Amino acid sequence: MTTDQLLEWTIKIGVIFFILLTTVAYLSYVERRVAGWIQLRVGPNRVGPFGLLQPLADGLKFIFKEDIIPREASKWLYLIAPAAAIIPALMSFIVIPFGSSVTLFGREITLHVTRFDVALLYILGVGSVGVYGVMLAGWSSNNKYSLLGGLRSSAQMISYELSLGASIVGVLLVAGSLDLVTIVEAQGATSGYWLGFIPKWNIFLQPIGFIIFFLSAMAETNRVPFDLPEAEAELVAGYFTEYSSMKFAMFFMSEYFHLITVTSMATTLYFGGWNGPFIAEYPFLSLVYFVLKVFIFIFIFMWIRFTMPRFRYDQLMALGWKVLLPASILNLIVTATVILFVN
Amino acid sequence: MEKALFIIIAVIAVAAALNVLIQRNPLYSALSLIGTMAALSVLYVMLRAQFIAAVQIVVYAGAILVLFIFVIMLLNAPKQQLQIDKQKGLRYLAIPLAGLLLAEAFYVVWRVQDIAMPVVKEGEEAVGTTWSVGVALFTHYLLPFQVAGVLLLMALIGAVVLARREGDK
Amino acid sequence: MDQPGITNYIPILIIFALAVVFATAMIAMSRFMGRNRPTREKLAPYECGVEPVGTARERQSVKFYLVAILFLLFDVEVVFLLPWAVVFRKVLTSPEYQHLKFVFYGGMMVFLFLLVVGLIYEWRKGILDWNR
Amino acid sequence: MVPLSWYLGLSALLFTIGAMGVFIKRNTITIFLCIELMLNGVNLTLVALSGFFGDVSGQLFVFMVIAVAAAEAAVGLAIIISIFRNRESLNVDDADTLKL
Repeated sequence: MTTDQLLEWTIKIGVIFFILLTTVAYLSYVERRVAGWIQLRVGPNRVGPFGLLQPLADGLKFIFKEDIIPREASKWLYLIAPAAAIIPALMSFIVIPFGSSVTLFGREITLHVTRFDVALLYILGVGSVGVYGVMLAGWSSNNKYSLLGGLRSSAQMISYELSLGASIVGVLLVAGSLDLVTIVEAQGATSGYWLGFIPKWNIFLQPIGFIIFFLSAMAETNRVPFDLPEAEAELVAGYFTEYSSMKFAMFFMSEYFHLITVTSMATTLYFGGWNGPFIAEYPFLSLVYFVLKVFIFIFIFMWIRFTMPRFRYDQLMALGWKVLLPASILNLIVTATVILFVN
Repeated sequence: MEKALFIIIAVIAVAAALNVLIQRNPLYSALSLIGTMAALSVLYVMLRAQFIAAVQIVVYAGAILVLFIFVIMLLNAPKQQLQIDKQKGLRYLAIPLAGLLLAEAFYVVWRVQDIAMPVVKEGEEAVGTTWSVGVALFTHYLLPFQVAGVLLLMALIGAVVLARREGDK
Repeated sequence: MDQPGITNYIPILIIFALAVVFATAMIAMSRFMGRNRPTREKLAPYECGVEPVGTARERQSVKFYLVAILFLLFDVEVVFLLPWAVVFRKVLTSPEYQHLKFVFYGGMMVFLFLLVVGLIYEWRKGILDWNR
Repeated sequence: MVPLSWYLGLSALLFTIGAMGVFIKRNTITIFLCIELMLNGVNLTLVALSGFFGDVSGQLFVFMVIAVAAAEAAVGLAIIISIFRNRESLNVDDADTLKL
């Protein structure tokens, strides 16, 4: 390890960090605009042209709001919980490949921070640690809505983590590596096309696996129709009912970070990551393709949010345990058998 | 450089482990143990056991301790009430026993011959990657692997039988 | 750390440090930037404007615990699947392991069978029905 | 390079802390946590020796230990829950009749 390399990592992490924060701020704006568009309303349009400065106004308002610690809360846990939610949410981005490599300032720069042997397992691990923020927030507030929201949310997250992990195993069987960069490269143009024009993306090999992954990812991120933990009508705001000011913003942000993580994972694992036409000639296009694919997914998530009704809690748990988990195991067995006989 | 990292991580691991003993509330003890698990996982990476390091985080920090904290939160046990301690003597036995154990361990450690880590050549599958663990699991360790499957099934049945109320069928 | 693959893990430490600093800064910001005029009502637990009744620290349903226990055991089984999935395809193609082809396949099928038996047991016992 | 003895020393220390906890603590759940700590101390030894000898066996042992720890935590906590239901206490001294 050289100082050069350390500097490169630090700069890359800093840049990605900055871009992510901006993206998250604007996702909250985009989400409200999409909501307005779908429900024939206007959405935020007062602050700046088209309301583009709305996230800035929201941020300032968050900072200057009163910070309340409820009387009967466990003070330390109450303070630590938002940090426990946001730290794991930030950590998974370093292994996601945003693009192939570009030449900048006369040296070749790969568009991912790092790659290692167990990258996918690392993302799963960091994601499973994220459940602590929810549990601690719900418990430490000493509020009935918070506690019930926290319990429901953590039970939901751990249930769907299983089907998420099991659906990924199907991709691993095809790709044969836990390293995300290797998985993306295996889906690239160098491995050829089917029938001359269909790219070798994993979605065509694992359609059922993808559907399981997609549903589990939606439930993992607590989005409608799986947003039981914060079902407004019954639980106020779920596990962060008592939170205010920046601490509320931290939970909000970590949910958006998770959204970006799962959509990037869907892109990387099933839709060829940064692959697309002409990336050999213009490497910068790879970054464009990646961002485009991720945003299509984010849009689909938002679309579903504003068109679907909410599940009942028992339906939610039944879907996870009785449908998605057995389906992913079945998918696994079929995939392994096909590979055994085709290879 | 590497030694400095080891010392920092070791101090974190030991401090978190001691905190498990110091805290009176089991919730804080369990949270503190997460620190030890994470520190150990860093050490595993330094020892090149990459796969095991990730499994440590996924299973220990992400599942076992989640279960512990769930139970602590669900039971909401009342504060430890005053009661006659039946085995107070054990407490005083702990310190000398710990001293003995440590002395014994450090005698062994002191006698350990220092060897260098084997160097892995370029292009060769290193020990500790997913590949090496996966191959070993299905060649030399096939029987333990199947036994682990049976063990997990038994644990599943046992836990459900124990935890369900007598009333519901 | 002389091995090339291992240094690639260092960015995890960097981003962890950065995330901790960021989270601390945000918590500190909300503590010191905003105004702070607590009143008794403001600090009471929120119960839709009604006077709070009792405490939230009560014993909860055992269902949540059963979900966590099932998750733990199945999570370990999924972790066992991962190294198999990674090596499976390469094992089938490499001549070195050709004779072990069916060991890799059959071994995992037995393991998956045990997993499915566990799942069916839970199902029949009604653990997976949230309503009961 | 960190010498092998440092790893072994740290693992002995962690094991001892865990063993002390089993003696000192009276809360069943904390005792359980200390047992996990002891297991982890031993795991570090296994991984360290595996790394220094370049043999993957030690890591496979750790994999098995983790699986056993998971099974043990599941069954153990189920026992603790059913004892707590009958005795309203988490103290180990109240669980001395070999039945629920």
